[in-house]
Amino acid sequence: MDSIGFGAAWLQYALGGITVGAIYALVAIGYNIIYNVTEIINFAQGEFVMLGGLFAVFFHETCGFPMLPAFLAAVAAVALTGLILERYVIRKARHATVLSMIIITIAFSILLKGGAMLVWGRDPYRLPAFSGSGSILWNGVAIQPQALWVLAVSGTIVACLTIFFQRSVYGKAMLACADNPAAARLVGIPVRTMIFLSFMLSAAIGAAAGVAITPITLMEYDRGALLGLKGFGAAVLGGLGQFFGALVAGLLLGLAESFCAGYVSSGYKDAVALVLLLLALFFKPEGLFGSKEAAGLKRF
Amino acid sequence: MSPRKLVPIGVFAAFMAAFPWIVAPFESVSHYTDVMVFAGIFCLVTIGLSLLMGFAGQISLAQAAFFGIGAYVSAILTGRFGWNPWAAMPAGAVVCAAVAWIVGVPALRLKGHYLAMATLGFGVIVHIILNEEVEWTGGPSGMVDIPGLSIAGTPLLSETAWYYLVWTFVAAALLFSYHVLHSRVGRALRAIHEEEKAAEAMGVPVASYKVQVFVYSAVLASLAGSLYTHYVTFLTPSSFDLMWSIRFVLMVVVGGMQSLWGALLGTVFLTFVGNEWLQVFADFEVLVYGAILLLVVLWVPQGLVVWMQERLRLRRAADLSRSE
Amino acid sequence: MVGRGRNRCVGRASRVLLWVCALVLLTPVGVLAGGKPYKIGAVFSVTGGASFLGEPEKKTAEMIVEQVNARGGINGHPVQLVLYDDETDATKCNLAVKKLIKRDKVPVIIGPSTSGNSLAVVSVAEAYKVPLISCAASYKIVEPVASRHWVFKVAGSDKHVVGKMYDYMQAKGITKIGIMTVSTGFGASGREELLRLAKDYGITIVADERYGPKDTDLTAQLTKIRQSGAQAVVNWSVGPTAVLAVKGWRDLKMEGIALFQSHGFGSKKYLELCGDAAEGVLLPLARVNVGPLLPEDHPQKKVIMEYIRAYEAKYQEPISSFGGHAWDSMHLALAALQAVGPDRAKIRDFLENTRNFVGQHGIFNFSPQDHNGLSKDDLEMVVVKNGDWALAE
Amino acid sequence: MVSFDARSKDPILTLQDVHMRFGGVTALKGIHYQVPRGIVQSIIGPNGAGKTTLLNCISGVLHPSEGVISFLGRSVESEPPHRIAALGMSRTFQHVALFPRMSVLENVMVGRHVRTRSGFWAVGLRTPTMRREEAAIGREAKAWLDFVGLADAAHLEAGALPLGKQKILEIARALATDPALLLLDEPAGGLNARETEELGELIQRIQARGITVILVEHDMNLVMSVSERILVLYYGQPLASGAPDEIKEDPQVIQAYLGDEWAPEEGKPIMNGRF
Repeated sequence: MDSIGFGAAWLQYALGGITVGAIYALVAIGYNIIYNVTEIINFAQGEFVMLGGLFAVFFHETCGFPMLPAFLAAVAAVALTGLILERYVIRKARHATVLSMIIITIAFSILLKGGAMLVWGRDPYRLPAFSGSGSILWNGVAIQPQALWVLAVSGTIVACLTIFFQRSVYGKAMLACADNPAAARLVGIPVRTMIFLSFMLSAAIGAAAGVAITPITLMEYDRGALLGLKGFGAAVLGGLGQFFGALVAGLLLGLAESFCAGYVSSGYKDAVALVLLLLALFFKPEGLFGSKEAAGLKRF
Repeated sequence: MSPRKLVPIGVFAAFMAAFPWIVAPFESVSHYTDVMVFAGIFCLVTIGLSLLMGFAGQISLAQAAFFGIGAYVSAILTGRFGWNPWAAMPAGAVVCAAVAWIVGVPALRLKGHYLAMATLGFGVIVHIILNEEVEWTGGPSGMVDIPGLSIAGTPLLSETAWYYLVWTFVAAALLFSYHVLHSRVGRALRAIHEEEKAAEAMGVPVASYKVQVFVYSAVLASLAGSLYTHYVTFLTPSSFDLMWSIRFVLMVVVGGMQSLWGALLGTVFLTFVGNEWLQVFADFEVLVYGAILLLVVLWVPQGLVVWMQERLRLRRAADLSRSE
Repeated sequence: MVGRGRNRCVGRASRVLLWVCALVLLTPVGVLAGGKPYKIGAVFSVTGGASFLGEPEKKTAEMIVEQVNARGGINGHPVQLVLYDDETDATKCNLAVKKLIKRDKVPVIIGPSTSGNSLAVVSVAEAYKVPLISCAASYKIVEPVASRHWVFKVAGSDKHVVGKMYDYMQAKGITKIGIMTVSTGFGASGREELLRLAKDYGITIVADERYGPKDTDLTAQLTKIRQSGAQAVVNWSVGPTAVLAVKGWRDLKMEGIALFQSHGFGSKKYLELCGDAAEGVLLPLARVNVGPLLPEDHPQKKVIMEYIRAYEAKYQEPISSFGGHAWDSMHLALAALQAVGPDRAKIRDFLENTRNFVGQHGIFNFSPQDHNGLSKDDLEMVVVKNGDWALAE
Repeated sequence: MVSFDARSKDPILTLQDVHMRFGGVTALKGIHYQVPRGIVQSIIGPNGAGKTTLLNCISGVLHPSEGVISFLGRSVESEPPHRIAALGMSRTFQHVALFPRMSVLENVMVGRHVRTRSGFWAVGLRTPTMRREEAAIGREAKAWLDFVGLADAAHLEAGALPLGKQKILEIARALATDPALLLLDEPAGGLNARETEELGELIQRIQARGITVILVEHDMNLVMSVSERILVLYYGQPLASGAPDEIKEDPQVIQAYLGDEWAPEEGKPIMNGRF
């Protein structure tokens, strides 16, 4: 038996951690987009990821689309769900308090889960990896090409979003809506469409994450909740509203889980990630990259 | 309390006292007493949560964790160390109070989403510990043969006996909470919810009051846990996971956060919806459950009971104006 | 294999319609055949975490009731199945069983699907003196027999599965193994037996890893086992994590270390999801999964083949071993009803004295000391060969 | 009433070298000031002079970056607001901070909180001492409502009151804490002339009960009519302080308020009324 040297194990844990971390980062980014424009935490974000995976399975397996069209069709379908959420639910509850907004998004996530269970049933589904299954052996460490795809997808999304929100007019307009919707309206920003766009964008990114991870993790109707929880943890750890923060915090969370599973106890890996999060909340509530003043000013 | 208010409460209390006898003869609803025992246990949790969330305005997604700590402490003390259940119950409450205080002090400095996340994180950690510490809690395969409860020697077996025991606890908690709300402490809690800055300036030690009401809700949840343990005599960590914390919050929100009766009726309503009335939908059950919650929170944000109270007040005002 | 998957999603919607009209069909049939219907109570985890157990169990139970009623019911009485979904939640299960006992007044109850829920309702069955036939595996469901007078179970105990696995390992000279178990009732009771019985077979456990039912990545656990110098790895889980374990084992190039799965992996759907990654995976399975491979004269062959034909004709999907538990418990209940009628105490006594009852998961020999009636001989060591089960030598 | 010697000579409030910095901005630059007991001390100055920031530092809402604030002889610059309130200081807020969904009476009853003691258990079990205390709270609160003339609105929701009455209610709530020192943050903001006049009378009646008042205000008529001393703040620094007449004539104050070209020639009275 080729018993691989200790070094490789460390690397293997790191690789596993980065793959999982990239998934959490993508979900966290979804939270940040909506939070940036509306200060709402959309607890149904995990469900967008699940729907992305399942729609991709539907388009690829049942309708026979090749991989890329299935990916785009899934992203479009889930973006439509985001649109429905904003148009018929969030817009109705504009004056809701923070608490009832949390409840509304939780209720909507239960609705999505029930619907997915009806359409796709309760079994797990799988997508073929984007570039062939199996793994490459690189000095004793097995790398799944699909993991690289997940990293690539999250990396490009963070880059595009950072540019979009910092460079483009549309992006700045969206940010303006969060800080002061009234002032944004005064200068002619169609706040409603901005919010509308943010939900569609966040849903689309959630879907992209869902499609990218399904070949690795399989996807089933109730997989969204845990992903949503970890993604929200990463978003808070990285500083609500910070894209770069979300990416780094997601990777940190994934690595922490993987190393804890490897060296401490695999049963407690989720607990370690959450303890990390609680420490961040108690001692640095504005997150690793957030600014204290900005966090303080946000309306709660 | 003004007599005008006492009449409906008296009628409600009489109905609740006679409930097992009213239900027994009718074949199709005779098992409602069983459901009411669980509803009563959940009411203990949601009364505490109503004070914390509805009146003091602090969200908590950790109530199922305190419910679980109370249950497991009681189970371990009675099952493994042979304590008398009536001694284990307060012990569980003390443990929960201590844990709530340790978590509450740092967590309640936070607000809104951050507080929700902190309590959510704590709840999930407790669930993981219950799952992993197999030699103490029996882990995921659960803990078996926990002794039942007996009063003055006679073991409580029948559902009716449990119904009265549980709902006596609920009545006591309701009375205690009602008194707290209609006192300087209750006013301080409501002041914290409405304008924290002003409450602090008026001399209300906001931080310590938030923690006190958080500990109070944890103690009630612990008592509920102890009752649940001795009623079901079997525990599995999955009964105390995040989904149950969310259900408790939904019960308070759907019933109505601005009144204790809201928490009570919201709990009974959702317990029956969840366990009874939705069975007929089978596969569609989860979908319908989500739809009901969404409609209630969207169209009746203040909650069903508060909405009914407003209807009553409006109608009474309309009668008054007509009669003048 | 992909073709199979293609029509499954579109088939889903039509199946929901089918199921609805089946329900409609069911009720009037009961009335037509005259005589007071014999009721059978059932509680399965059709939704929630253990839906992969409850869904096939529910379909099998409903199919059997249809078959029996089509043949005129039992002694002229139509059979009515009163089925509740406990959503894999102990509180809901407790309530559902009490409803079956008090409102529906059923003489016998089959299910629940999971060990946790079964243990939650053992005290109820004992208190109300109603015979209950659980479809779950934990030995605690039927032990100690003194306080399990009214409770039986049709799933093989984990000690049988572990016994069969360790026999095979001993024969192959494997002495050091790593185990990885899911943190659910199923995984925990498997882990307990693996740890307890290891020394009897001269096996040392060099790694003991755990993970959650919804985890997305098991490379850390597998890598740790690979480092521990284990000659074989045992993965004890059911659901998606069983598939992830196989994929991880293949991706980490661990073919040199044999991969054993629990009977939880015994469903064609999982084989399909693994694709060719599962080649060479070993697991002990009840004979229901390997019906076609059994010799013609095998006592269980007939009932297994009949079950497979009926199930695949009705639902157009492969059977799962968990559905087999429902088959066994339903037929035991029907046999009891036929023999002694709907009297709870008589049914209990009948079940306790049932001998060589030929079922999907083995030949049951109940006794006052053994309310499970199975042994490790009711299992076959199976290996995955080009996408299907094959008997391991 | 808080037991303290209303006539003792040492000042009720002393500020020593108080600085307040927000990141780069220095809102208060080294303020030294003493407020004698029993007077109405006004603080005026153009917008952004640091009036509200100073008030927030005194009342504990903000902790000054440097310097010492001593109240009734104890240093309070690092004390939380609720403890300062217990020592006998109370305040109102620039933008009315009432409890909108609580009744007018309940708002004032919250003011009594700091002077009562029954804890969680006592109120839950409704012990006799708690019931007596609760009755006293009711009486005291009604008394203060009478004092400010809002007795008839006792059972209305505070949020439903017009702005003028809300400002008065906030003062009543502050008085209910039996303060030795009352801080009023622009109480006349949004009031019409008649309401401002009534406010002036109310402040004088408060002073008559031996309560020291610090008034932050823009309405010069009100300031000039009720204050015994005025402190003028300009960009975080004290510009001038003294009796109302001295301040009225002080060229630096006029220049600060009206800019250079408006500096008055000798002997011509400056334009009075609102700036």
